[in-house]
Amino acid sequence: MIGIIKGLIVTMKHILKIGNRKTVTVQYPYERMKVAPRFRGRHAVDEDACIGCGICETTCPNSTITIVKYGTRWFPEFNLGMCLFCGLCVDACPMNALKMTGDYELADYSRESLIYGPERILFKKEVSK
Amino acid sequence: MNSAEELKYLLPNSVVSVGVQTNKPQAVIRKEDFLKVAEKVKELGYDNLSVITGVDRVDRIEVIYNLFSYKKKQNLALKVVLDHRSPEVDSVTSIWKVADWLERETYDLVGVKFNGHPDLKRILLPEGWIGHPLRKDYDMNTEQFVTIGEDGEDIVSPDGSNLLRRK
Amino acid sequence: MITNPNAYDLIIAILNAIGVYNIILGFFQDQGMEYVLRIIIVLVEVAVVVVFALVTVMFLSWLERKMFAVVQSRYGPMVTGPRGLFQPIADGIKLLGKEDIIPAKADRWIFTLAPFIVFVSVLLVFIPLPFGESLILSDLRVGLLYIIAISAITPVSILLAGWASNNKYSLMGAIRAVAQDISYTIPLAITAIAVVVFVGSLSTVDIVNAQQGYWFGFIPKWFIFLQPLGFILFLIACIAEMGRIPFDFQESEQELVAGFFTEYSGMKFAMFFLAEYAHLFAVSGIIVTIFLGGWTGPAIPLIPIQITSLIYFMIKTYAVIFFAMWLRDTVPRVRIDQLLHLGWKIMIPLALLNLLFAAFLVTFVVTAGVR
Amino acid sequence: METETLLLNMGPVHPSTHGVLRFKLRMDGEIIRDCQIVVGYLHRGTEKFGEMKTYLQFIPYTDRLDYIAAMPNNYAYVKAVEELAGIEVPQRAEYIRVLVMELNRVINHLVFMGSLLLDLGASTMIMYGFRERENALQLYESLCGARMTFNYIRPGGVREDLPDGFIPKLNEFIKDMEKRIVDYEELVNGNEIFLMRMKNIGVINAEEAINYGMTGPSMRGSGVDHDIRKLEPYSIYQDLDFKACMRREGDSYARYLVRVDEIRESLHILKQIVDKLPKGNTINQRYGFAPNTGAPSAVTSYFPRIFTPAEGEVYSRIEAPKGELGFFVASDGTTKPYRVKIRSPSFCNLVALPKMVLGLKIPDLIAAFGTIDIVLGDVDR
Repeated sequence: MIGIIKGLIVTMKHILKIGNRKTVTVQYPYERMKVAPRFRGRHAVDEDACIGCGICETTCPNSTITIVKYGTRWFPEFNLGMCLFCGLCVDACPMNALKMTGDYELADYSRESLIYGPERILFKKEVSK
Repeated sequence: MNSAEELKYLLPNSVVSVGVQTNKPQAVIRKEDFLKVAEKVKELGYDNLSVITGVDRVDRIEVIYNLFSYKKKQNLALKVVLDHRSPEVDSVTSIWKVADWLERETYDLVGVKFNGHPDLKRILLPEGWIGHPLRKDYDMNTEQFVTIGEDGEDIVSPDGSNLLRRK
Repeated sequence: MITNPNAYDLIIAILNAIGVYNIILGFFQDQGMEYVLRIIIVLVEVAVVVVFALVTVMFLSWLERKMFAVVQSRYGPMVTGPRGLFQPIADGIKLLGKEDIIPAKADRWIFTLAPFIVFVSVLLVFIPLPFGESLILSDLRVGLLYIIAISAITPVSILLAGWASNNKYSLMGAIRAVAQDISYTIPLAITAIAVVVFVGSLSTVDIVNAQQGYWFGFIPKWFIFLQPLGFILFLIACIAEMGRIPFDFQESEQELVAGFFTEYSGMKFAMFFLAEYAHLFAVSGIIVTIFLGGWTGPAIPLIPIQITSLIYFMIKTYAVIFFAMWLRDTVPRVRIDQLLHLGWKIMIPLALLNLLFAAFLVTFVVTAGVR
Repeated sequence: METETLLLNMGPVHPSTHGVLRFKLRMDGEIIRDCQIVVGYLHRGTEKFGEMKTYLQFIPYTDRLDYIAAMPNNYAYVKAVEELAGIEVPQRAEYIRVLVMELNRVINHLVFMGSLLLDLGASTMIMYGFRERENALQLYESLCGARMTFNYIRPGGVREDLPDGFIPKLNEFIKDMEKRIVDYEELVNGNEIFLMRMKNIGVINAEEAINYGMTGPSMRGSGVDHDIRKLEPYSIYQDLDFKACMRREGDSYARYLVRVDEIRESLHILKQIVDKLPKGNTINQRYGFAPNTGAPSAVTSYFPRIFTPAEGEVYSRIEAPKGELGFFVASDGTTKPYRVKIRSPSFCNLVALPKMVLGLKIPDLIAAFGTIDIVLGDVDR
């Protein structure tokens, strides 16, 4: 009986929010948590730095990356449906052109739309003067 | 004298050779004497069977038993070399109970037959799976489909014709 | 014999006060159909109770989720309506839209019938429940006996549901529910009898009336003070009767998937759901009536007693419901055999002892004081 | 009286089998007469992947074995590779590794407590466990960018150094956890219903526990005082002060208490690491760049693409939160392992379950099963 009463007191403390027992969840999607700077989400490729060497392609454990022609140059294309988000491609990139953004809402309606071609992942680094 | 050499000293006829498995002593055992050696090893105090690994070396199949003694705090690895066409070795289920599942797993994935195992059937893959995946000659390109039969047991078929079939 | 006023009398009194009763009565008397008026009034009462029960059920399901959320440092439903208050309605609409599946090997008739029997049997408990001064559908002279008898229907319908589903989990849930109910109705009845010994009547209104007034001017004459052991036993038996954690064997999600309603979906599932919360309210009301003074409380001037008594009753009932939910948030489930052990070997002897104690009190101590 | 037994199929889809596990039970009323466990519904062929991927590429796959506590999986594999190739690891990297692994032990045991209580019908504890777990996961997120599948430990060190503000946040977490454990104990440990459900349920004695291959906290609940961190100290465990938590009873309650104690021990270890954390490289110079500065996603590890350890075999094991986690790696001198064998604690601990539950009831099966603490990803691989 005493044990149950002790437990009841603990839950009552939470009902009354005594001590550090506040509500911790957030109202997603109205509220969002801040992701860490190192978060491994969707990939992004620095348009100027990427040389299309294909090292990321060979490093990828799950055949996520293929090198495709975009305009006049070659860039990686990511099939995020197969991606492990392991970050090995980022480690391997010799030009530091590849990075992973904090974009994590990647759900989509078809497998085809999970293939992120260069048009969706390229970015230009802002040059600070 | 490490534990493998001690075993060699005790059973000179059954232990083929003594070596190391990186940093653990290892003894290669004649497969005919394996059960006898296992019993002796248990007597010596190796009460924990960590893992049974089957390795397909193309021309032969090696089964490696990693043992540990909680009493002596010593490691010992036993290795048996088996024929590639019909790999058979005595089961050690009667000595270490955990061998039950470990042997079933080795049977399932590598195809080693353990004589005297009480219930030697596939464990991770469904009954009726064709081939043993961790063999080097396993055909990775053949697709196999698994469906659930009337009695709840798995049915494996090489084509997908019985998928999503309803009565 | 003088019967206590009930809701029928109240409606007539209200109509009289407005001054329309005689006109209406005259109209019906001219036609020679006085009984039609009686039927209409009764139907109005029934409609009010059914609507009340449904609204209560919705509110309770919201409250339960919200309680759960608060205890677990969450928000709970927030989107539908103010603080998620309309969530139960959204859930109801969703359940209405679900496919109504009847398993191929189920017993179709019994499978369909069972949820309705459960719901009706729970609603029937509302009949002798005094919500306030003269706010009672019918003051049965055997009210308490009637409540215990009616609540014995629920396990039967659960057994029907479990058996008709033709599912092993459902069957096990149903068998557990019956075993549990049989073993807990006995201490429930015996502790209730202990109160009846004091009152000398089975009528719920008489029980409430007996609890009016104060000892020494400040302790209300509630039976909880005369019968503390009886109250605890009754409370435990009631929670078991309701089938809530720690005694929710009929469902016991982690063991039997969903117990007797594993196979139910759509509106039939909703019926079980409704019945569960209506039962929670009804049983809490009974606890309040028997042990916590029912609708009694200090009178407030200028406000009619019917309204104050209703408010007191609701406050007390929701306090009991709050306790049941609070307990659910805290404790794990007992094992079925441990529960039966508790019921037969501990609670029944204690209940009998409590009855003996009550009889002793009535005979030698408070004969004059309470009656 | 002669009664007919009932074949009850529990799972693969059932609320309390922690995933897709199947029990084939032969029941006499509510009493279990025979229990067969069917596994393999989540088999993904991880060992085959090991043969097909390079040494580096296989690390992300190890994350997916025991996804509740992935860091020890990472480490166990990397340790095997390091032993095989004889790679030196800088001290700071070792400290960081032990830090993340002990943090993961706390997480694992929090999830264990939560899911065990949920199995017993008390649904509040899991939310409390997940609330604290969230703080730890955010630490991981800031450390390596992922919350569960870390891919953080590399042969020769770790992927990145600790980010700014990691240690203060960790200290906060440790302080918070120490207070929260008191809450948990008050909520759960003394609860009479909980005791009724746990005591003398699923008893297994020390000798049987060893013979059935149980390891980790499940074994230590049976009075075996063996912890691989003590028996064969790896990494920096010989420098740390901790004890192997042990209980003698061998029942479900003992197994539960061992884990609660282990949370405390792990917090104790974490505090020591925070005090002792040395400065220096986080990766062996041969396998990494000098740290980049500035950019948040600066990469500090660069593993050579042509990595060929000498021919050989190694079996290396560590004390994962669930028990002995071992990797057998055989190399044939190419860039890919010749054979990877995973000795997963969940798989081996599960062997003893039928032995524990014979003659008990379904609720006891749930309770005993909950205290063995398995993850199906780890069982089926």
